[in-house]
Amino acid sequence: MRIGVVTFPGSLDDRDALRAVRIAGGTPVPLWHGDEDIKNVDAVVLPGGFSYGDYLRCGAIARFAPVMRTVTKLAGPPTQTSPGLPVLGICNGFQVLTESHLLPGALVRNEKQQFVCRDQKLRIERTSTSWTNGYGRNDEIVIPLKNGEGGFIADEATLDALEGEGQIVARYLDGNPNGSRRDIAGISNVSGTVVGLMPHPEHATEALYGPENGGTDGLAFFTSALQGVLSA
Amino acid sequence: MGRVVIDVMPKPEILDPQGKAVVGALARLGFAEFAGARQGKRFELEVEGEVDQAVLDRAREAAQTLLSNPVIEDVVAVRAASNQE
Amino acid sequence: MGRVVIDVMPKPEILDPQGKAVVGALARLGFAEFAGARQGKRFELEVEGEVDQAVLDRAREAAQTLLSNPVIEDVVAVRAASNQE
Amino acid sequence: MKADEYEAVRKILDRRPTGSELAMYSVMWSEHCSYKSSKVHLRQFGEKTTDAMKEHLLVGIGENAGVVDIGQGWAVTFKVESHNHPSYVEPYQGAATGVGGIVRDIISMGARPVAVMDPLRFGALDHPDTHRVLPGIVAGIGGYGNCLGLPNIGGEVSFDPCYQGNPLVNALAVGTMRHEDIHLANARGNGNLVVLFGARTGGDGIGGASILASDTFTEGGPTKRPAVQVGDPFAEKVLIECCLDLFEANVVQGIQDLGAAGLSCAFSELASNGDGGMLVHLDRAPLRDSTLAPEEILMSESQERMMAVVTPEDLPGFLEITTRWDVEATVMGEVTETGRLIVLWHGETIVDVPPRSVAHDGPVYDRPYSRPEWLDARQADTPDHLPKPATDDELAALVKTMVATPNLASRNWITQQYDRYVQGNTAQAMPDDAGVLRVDEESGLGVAIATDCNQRFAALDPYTGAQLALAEAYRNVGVAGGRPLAVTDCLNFGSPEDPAVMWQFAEAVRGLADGCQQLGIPVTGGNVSLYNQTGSTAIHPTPVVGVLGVLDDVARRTPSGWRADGAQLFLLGT
Ligand SMILES: Nc1ncnc2c1ncn2[C@@H]1O[C@H](COP(=O)(O)OP(=O)(O)O)[C@@H](O)[C@H]1O
Repeated sequence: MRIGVVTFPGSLDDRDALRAVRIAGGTPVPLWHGDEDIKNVDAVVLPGGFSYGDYLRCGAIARFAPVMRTVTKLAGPPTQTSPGLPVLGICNGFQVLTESHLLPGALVRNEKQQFVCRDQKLRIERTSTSWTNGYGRNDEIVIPLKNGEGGFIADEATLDALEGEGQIVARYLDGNPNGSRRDIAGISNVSGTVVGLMPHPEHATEALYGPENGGTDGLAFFTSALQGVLSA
Repeated sequence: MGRVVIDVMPKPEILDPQGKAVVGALARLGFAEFAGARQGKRFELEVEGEVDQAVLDRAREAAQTLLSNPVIEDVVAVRAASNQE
Repeated sequence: MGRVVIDVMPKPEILDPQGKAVVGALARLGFAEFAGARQGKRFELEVEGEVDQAVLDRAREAAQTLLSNPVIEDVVAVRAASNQE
Repeated sequence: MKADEYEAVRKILDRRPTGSELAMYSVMWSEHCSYKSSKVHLRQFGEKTTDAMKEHLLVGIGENAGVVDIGQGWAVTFKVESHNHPSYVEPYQGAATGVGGIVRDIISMGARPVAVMDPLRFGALDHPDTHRVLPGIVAGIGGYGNCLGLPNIGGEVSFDPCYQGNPLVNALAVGTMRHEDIHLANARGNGNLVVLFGARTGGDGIGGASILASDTFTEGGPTKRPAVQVGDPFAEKVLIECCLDLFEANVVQGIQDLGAAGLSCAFSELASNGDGGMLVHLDRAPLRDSTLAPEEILMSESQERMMAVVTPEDLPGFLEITTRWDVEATVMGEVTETGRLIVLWHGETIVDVPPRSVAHDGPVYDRPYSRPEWLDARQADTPDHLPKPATDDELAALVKTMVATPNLASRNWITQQYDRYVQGNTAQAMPDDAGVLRVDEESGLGVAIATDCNQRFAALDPYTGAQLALAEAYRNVGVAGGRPLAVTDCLNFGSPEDPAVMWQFAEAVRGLADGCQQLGIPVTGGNVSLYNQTGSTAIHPTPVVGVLGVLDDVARRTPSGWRADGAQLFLLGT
């Protein structure tokens, strides 16, 4: 399995995501924001960081990068011939996905108006996605969270629809770090191929370098993608 | 040289954490009369020459594609900057 | 209920990385006619009753103490919101 | 610039200096750039470094940052610098640009920046000034460092009324590279090109050199100049990646960051460290503000800029990389063999000087110093007269009081605003005594770094206080599992014109140099920050010391605190 990781100007966790793919047993493929070619990868990770400085709105400028034209086209709703390219947007990548309208809602400044970095407990609520099929339903994991604009918002109808369709992938436990509506940490599209997640699974793939009590809790996001199947 | 002003505000039905923080801070500083606040963005774009309708149309297009996110924001004004501005 | 609009912009002589990012993105999207851009903030404050001079004075005070950083920003307008806004 | 300094310039040039020359000399001969008050003392760091201590030293004092060999072909560079005054004026931007500046020093050595640390000092926690500066400073360090993707692996926070009106913002950066990637700031090779790249030059940071404010600029009357600088961390992040690609492509002969004194510093240091000659066209510099006069362009401290020396054959490759990163690059001129730094402005010569005289031959002051008389009283004021807790309850109450004091309470409010995970190599950060980073993924080779200083000890006895700071940082690296290899320091003091302060400074340097000699590790670089005082009241002497150590395998690091129930506690030492 070849998993591509896009580097935008201002991406920070791109090398970490490439490393996580390698640790999971996949073939990491660096992708460049300025290329439309995504080198035949089987899945794409949009990594964390501050693409274009995030000066306008997080992810707003990255959305228009040439590589996103291809990603948006291939990741769109499933067709007869294609189930849709699996895409995982982590943190800034999640913001790029909402700005691209591949996922609903938006991410706004943390309620406390401060950047927050901490070890965050989550519950995995949807496992029928390309990125979480390796977890058990309601598994609790601890992975790092670090964001300044991580509050997920959408209007009530959208939030209800997300709940109704089972598109909530992960929720914050033990305290909402950023004011996210309904404690949402991650969501998916209807088919489960596109997932956006605020916390950082790629930073919990090696015991020594992740959260003290979490170790490698994030690894299954990447091994899930290698399964290449959606177990419902 | 002309200047276009574009105002973008969070949609009224969307929670605005920055606005909320502003109200809180205002109250702590003794500005309790301001019971609500919302925080948006103001852009100023420069063009060669005058700001005519064609320029405003283009600016509106830029406002809607790039400068605002229609999911959470409204473009509340696109206009030529007045002289005092 | 009345509404006050406050506009805050980065001082012209101060580097505005946000504006720089906006010009770059506009150019890449084909809006090359906008050769310069600056990004500031727009606040809307709500008050009970009308926006009279006293309210505007208080709003200006709030603008200068809390809503702007006088070292790098200018308060470019403090005014009652018009009806369409 | 003082009258005698002006006379010295006249003598060097054997004529009246031009406005631009005056601008260059005045900024480069400032305390900040020339170390004119501290130089005579700092020499000890070199003099007391034995050959044995240099064993691991690849680049020593005098370059942008020192470089240490950590084995297996890897090298580490690290340095701490101050940004105290700007952070007082505009806390967020001052602190942010402080991080930006030290990170550029690290890049200019050829290294990838891999972490930052931030030793901070504030006034009393309940003082209004602290409320004004602390949140902004912390947000600024976080805002800039987080956006660069540099994990923050430690630092210090300490509160003392002596810092009211003089908060200290010291920023340390660490970078790693292979031995063969080390780059130096010199302009060699007749005909090689001098390339300015990165952000455009604006009017930032010119106010610092006030001499020029009045006479030189009246005609045409330029305009308002910014009172503070605003950082653009995104531009710097792109600059980092761009530089790393340039190093990898091997298209850079020499490189220098632009910091204090801007182009004046970059031109004169590159030239004087190289073959000694350079010819540049100042009007080619891309500007953010077209009204800038040449003097201002020479002095501007605009952030996020670098200067490289490139052979003509390498230029296309160089420009290909800068274009890929969307970084503006301009050939300003070339290296010459004339021994002169010549700056042209639309064809007219506005500077013609021996570069060494600007960069290295600035004034040196051996300022008078003397032990202050009040020190005896301060030293005699021992804690013996304080009541001691007599009962268990009193002891318990005292412990509670102590853990709740600002200087001992949790630093979480601050540290949780910093990303400690980015890059995926942080094995230890807050709240551990030393930050620990993996350098080599294969072998687990890594480094441990700690910064320390107890200014209260230094206020009682600067010689011993500096040594205690060194010893504490050394121990913190040691307990984390690191073998200490090198020292960097940021010497924050009051006015050197006060003989008591100067004495504190002299003693602290002597103490640090002696301590380093005893421990057998060299000072590889650092920074001096003077004039930290309000009126005639100086801050406590604050010699912040950073120690770097190596771990052959970071898996064997030792975190602080106990992990398992039933562990036994031992007290070691005296
Ligand atoms: N306190 C200090 N201890 C050791 N070296 C110092 C100290 N202060 C300055 N230096 C060294 O002196 C040299 C000259 O500093 P320089 O690089 O010109 O300073 P800056 O980086 O602030 O422009 C540098 O190598 C620096 O590391």
